[in-house]
Amino acid sequence: MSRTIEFRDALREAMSGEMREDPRIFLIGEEVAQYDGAYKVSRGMLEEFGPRRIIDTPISETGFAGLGIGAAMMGLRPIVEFMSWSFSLVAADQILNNAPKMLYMSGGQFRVPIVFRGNDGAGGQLGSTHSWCVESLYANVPGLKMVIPSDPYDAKGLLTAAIRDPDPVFCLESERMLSMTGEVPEESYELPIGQAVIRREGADCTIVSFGRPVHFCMEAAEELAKEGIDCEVIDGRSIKPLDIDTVTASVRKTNCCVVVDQSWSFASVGSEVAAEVHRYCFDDLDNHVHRVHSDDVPAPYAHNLEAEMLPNARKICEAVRSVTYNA
Amino acid sequence: MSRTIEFRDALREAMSGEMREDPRIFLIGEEVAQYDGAYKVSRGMLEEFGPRRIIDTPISETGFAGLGIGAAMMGLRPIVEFMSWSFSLVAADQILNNAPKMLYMSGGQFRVPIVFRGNDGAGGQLGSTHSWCVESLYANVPGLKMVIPSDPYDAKGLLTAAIRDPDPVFCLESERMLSMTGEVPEESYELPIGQAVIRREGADCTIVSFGRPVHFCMEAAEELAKEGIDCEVIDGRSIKPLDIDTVTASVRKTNCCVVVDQSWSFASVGSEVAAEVHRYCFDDLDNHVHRVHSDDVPAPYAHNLEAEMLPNARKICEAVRSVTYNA
Amino acid sequence: MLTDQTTVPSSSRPSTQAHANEKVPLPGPEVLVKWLRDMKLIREFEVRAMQAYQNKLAGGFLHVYNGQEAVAVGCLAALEPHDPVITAYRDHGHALARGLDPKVGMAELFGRIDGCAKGKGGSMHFFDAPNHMYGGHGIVGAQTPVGAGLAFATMYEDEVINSKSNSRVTLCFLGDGALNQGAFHEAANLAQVLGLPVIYIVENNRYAMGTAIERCTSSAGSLLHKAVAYGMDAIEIDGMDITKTYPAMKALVNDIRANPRPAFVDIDCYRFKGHSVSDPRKYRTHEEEQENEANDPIDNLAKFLMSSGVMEENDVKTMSKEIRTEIRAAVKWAEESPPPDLDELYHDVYVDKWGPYTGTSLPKFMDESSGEKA
Amino acid sequence: MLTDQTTVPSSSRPSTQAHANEKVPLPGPEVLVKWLRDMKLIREFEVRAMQAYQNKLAGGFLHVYNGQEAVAVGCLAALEPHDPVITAYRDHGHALARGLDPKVGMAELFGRIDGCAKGKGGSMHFFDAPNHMYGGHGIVGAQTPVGAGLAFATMYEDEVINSKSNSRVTLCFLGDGALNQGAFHEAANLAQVLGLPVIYIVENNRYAMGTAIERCTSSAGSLLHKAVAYGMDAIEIDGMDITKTYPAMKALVNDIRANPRPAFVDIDCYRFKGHSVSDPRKYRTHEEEQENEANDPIDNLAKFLMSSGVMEENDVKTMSKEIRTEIRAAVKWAEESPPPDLDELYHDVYVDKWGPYTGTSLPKFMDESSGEKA
Ligand SMILES: Cc1ncc(C[n+]2csc(CCOP(=O)(O)OP(=O)(O)O)c2C)c(N)n1
Ligand SMILES: Cc1ncc(C[n+]2csc(CCOP(=O)(O)OP(=O)(O)O)c2C)c(N)n1
Ligand SMILES: [Mg+2]
Ligand SMILES: [Mg+2]
Repeated sequence: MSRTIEFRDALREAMSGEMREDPRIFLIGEEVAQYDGAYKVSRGMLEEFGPRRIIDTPISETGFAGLGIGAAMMGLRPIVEFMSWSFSLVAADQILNNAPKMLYMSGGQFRVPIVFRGNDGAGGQLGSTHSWCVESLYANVPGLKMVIPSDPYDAKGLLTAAIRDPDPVFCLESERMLSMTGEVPEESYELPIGQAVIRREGADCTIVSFGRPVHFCMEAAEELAKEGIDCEVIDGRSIKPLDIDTVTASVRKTNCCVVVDQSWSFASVGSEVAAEVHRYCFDDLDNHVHRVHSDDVPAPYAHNLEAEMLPNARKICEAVRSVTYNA
Repeated sequence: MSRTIEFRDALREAMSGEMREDPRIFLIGEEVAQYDGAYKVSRGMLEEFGPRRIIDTPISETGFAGLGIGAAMMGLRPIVEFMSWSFSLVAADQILNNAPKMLYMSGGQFRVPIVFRGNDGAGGQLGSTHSWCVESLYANVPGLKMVIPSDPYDAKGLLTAAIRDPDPVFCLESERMLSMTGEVPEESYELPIGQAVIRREGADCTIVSFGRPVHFCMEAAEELAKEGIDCEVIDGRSIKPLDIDTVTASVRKTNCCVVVDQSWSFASVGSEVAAEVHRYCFDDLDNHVHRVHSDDVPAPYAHNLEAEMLPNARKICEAVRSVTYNA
Repeated sequence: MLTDQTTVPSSSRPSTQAHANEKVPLPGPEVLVKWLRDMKLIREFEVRAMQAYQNKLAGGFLHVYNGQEAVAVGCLAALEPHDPVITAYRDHGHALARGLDPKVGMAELFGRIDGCAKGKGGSMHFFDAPNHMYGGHGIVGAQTPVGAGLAFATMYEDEVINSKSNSRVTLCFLGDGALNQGAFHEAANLAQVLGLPVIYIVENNRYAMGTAIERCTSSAGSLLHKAVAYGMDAIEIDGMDITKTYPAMKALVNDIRANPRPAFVDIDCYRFKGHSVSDPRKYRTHEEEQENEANDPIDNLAKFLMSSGVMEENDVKTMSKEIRTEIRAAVKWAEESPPPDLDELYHDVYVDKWGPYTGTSLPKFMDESSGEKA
Repeated sequence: MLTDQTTVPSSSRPSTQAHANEKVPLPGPEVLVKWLRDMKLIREFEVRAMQAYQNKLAGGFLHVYNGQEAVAVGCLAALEPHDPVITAYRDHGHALARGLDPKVGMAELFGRIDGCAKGKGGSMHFFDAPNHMYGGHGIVGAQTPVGAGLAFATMYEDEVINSKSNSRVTLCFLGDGALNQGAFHEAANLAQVLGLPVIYIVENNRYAMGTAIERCTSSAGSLLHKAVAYGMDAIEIDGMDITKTYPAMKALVNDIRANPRPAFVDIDCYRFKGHSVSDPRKYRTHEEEQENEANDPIDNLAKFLMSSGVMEENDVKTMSKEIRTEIRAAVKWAEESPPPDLDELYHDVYVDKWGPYTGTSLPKFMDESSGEKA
């Protein structure tokens, strides 16, 4: 039985559902317990699971990320919430050096089944320190997996999969989507990590995106349909591992590709997708892969500047028109 | 007048030369003073400049990186040495959030003319925590510049330019090259940041690389010459800004391109170069851009595994043969 | 066997206290009146800012300083104009007390080109070079090593470059919650090892967001132990009564200026409003709030001035009116200031213009003369 | 006015000391003899490791433990077998004292498949799950939050999952230089706030690489203040005389097991060799080294055992011979162990096999049955 709930509720259902099944799972982070979460994602979890499993922390990201890693090495299954991924930089050594490498460094002796989750991307005029898109920064590192849900259904399914996964998984959420509603089954379910989904079928151009910008791609596709350009929109769902096969299969059909990545352009998820599509579809492509990113500048505060910096339907339409121009 | 000196001496000459001219410059880091530098890069500088300008620190990367940033905001010109860039992860917030964004966040009021420098890449069986190639991780971030010298001449010229630059510059050195010798002018000189150099002219295939792997590319080029494949080898010298024009001009001539990047493949400098070459040279390319990276695994300790993981002439030759196969 | 009590009596306080003060007198009446004006101006600025925020004139996060005004005004009054100041994201009070023009601050909140950071910084990132205000920092604790760097630079300029003796003292403010960020501890140790003239002022408003200090910050009875861990001088100061705040800070600043070294201040205060405008404040009782609001630093000084005959009730009223007018004008001025030109996106990324990133070409350095750079 | 002296007498030491010890007796002679054997074995292991390093049998960095053997052996003797242990990169002693077979450790140094981490970790990253040894960590201070996590897990398993009372104590070793990494301070505060049964043992060998502790670690006379800053119990222990090390540690471990909470130990020791094999040690005098070498923890225990009639000089000689033989055998065994198969590169990246990255296709998860994953 499925009903309409918010993105934040879907995240909570994934956590609570798994916690009921598995006593090894706990949630730790700033304000997750008594405050119900800075963004109310963990509302009510303290009452249900108590202070031993829903744990408020000091403002010590290195401390509690590392604590989670140690607990995971002992076989527990921590969910570590970063109020924002923007605050994970102070814990970079723990999340990039320890979590994803412990299994390797120990010759396979110590698994780190941990989930790091929190808000990623522009939250709305939060300025340069608070608007990080960490996907391109962190996805470079082997040993970690990365998922980035774009709606409530995916939020529950991907976070559930992340919690059950034996490896470290980074779950990138978006403050701007937490109140978005959608159909979500009551029972628990998993969406396989590393599998993309086709959001809209189309014959003329493949648009690949991840997380919140997927919605801008859908807008753009509607707009472009009016112009007779029929777009296929792919939601990657996972960034690492990347489901390149779904993308290349689509590009072999459309012969055109635009990748939309909310992070900065240089050495990004977008450049990875572009490079790989060219590799696998070199002879199928009518044009080089076009990319839409945030401008290569720190996030500004001013409303008009931030709006101009971020990817949007207008920019996506322009890119698709350009890539399909002489196709 | 130029003579043959070691890479480490070239780095020191750049620092000492600039420090003699500009009293605002100081060097700070672990073991840089009394110990002469963990790798003897700063040998003798304490005697010449004294303890007020050559400053030993506690093991507090966040602390002294941030100290340097504050000093730079006041108009000083700090050179901050990380014993290894592998240890910069604990300072990620300072070097990625503060240094490159202060100018922007302050609306242009506070410049941060700082240099962060140290060893980058595999040092030889140092294992997964000590073998970071940070270029792909950090180059994603706007506001910083990144240079990566591949010989003593470039080391002095690029570091000199970095010290004189008004923006934050990351200088990536290599422990494995510190003892390499080369011809270096005694007088000071600058190599422009953002300009690549052609190390070897060739007609059949463009090989682009950065830092230490440039030497593997030269080896490979010699090897391939014997097979009648004439390679053009480009040393990027800078990673950010990237001199894509020199690369594309070459590819328009050779119609083939291989990029060799010692960092991991995913969302890397290599994927950026590949994506951009496809963009600008789509109609010139006979084949998709091939990439050579370190394997997508944490750095292992065992000698044979590490050797197999890293880029080398053999892998480069294979890539060039494959990209030029039906050209 | 070991027990908490025997080891660290929970009431224990390092012997620092006693020696804190050279007796510094209060300044003359005109200065005290100015303090009252400054505090009222900060309060009024933020009351209007909150309204503007509700009306969507300002965006992002808005953290107001209500209740802590005596801290910024009292501490900064102890400085010389050229002393550097740096703080966290709850920064309007510090910037204004340091001399920022309210209309320029308001324009920043509205994201306008006339703001102190051209509208690029916002509420959390107030920077003001002319007044030696080094921000406005959004990442908890991240300003503390930077603060050490400011002090390092003052000392380096004076002693190494100009070979005179150190002349400046740096104030680095942080919240009580920031004591739990490693950055602070690295900065404190560095400052002590290098003997830097920086004073770390912990604005102890007893909460980090929704977390009461007892729940997140362990210490043996007194926060001063955090400084003793580094052999750093440390004192406690009352931050709700500026007639106590100023003399204590002034004595400390004088001492540090004369004998350059770091110091630590645990300054007691209370955050009247929520952590940010969106905070429902379920984590504390209404009684607690009322109790503390009864100890309003602005009323405290006003009462003091009236009881000591410096001001009449009417003078205070008039002052309030003037300030209301001034801030209303500031809001109007800010509203009329234009948003930044879109081209501003590509300025200040680097010293030379950078970009734009067009999706079909990499960003490049551009000449200000709008063409690409040679 | 404030002065360092008045504030924090440089000799001051928190009142922790006095109450440290429940009087724990030394164990019987056979245990003492085993300690001597364990310490000698660590010493011999590393002497041979240094030779192997010179002969290029081992690579990377090699940090030896000479002089600090009583710390690992004495502290770990105070544990139960199931108590978790974690340390930094100077880890051979801890791993061996914890029960790692020397030949398996030697194989790790040689980068062979029979090493405790299949040759993937190396000297700095000794892991040994069967003996509850959680590494071997190369980044200074990075093991301290992880250590808090181990203690958290023991408590959580016992109390939350199995609803019995806590049974385990975690030892987290760190160097004196690691006190200057923010990670330690975040971990210490967290451990205290959550009441975790973890003991932070600072192996105070007075140097961080080439930097003497006075030059990089500020503190008011005693490192114990670093713990008092968190209201954490703290004691000093002699790490050069195991007959003093063990009883003090045992008393502390018993106390922590009975009353779960964190504690801090400043354990005095000396690093006989350089920081790593490549260190010329110009930063300290030959006299200082000789003085400390005269206080060799191994000789100290040997003398004690002989003077108390437990061993004859000959027994000690015989023991040394046996150990030399054992380690020589370990070296031979390690040399004969094959290097890891190249396919090992792609195992342990994730729980499922990953890769290889061929340069012409992205890595993928592979079935152990060598085909790609469905
Ligand atoms: C590293 C980091 N983690 C978390 C946050 C989110 N955050 C912003 S303010 C705050 C509470 C800070 O409390 P305190 O230091 O006492 O300052 P106050 O708000 O009381 O002035 C938190 C958790 C942040 N900005 N940076
Ligand atoms: C974050 C970080 N910075 C620097 C280093 C390089 N480094 C390795 S050991 C060491 C000195 C550590 O001294 P101490 O903590 O006292 O341990 P000891 O070597 O004395 O056992 C340094 C600077 C590192 N490994 N990690
Ligand atoms: Mg607070
Ligand atoms: Mg040491």
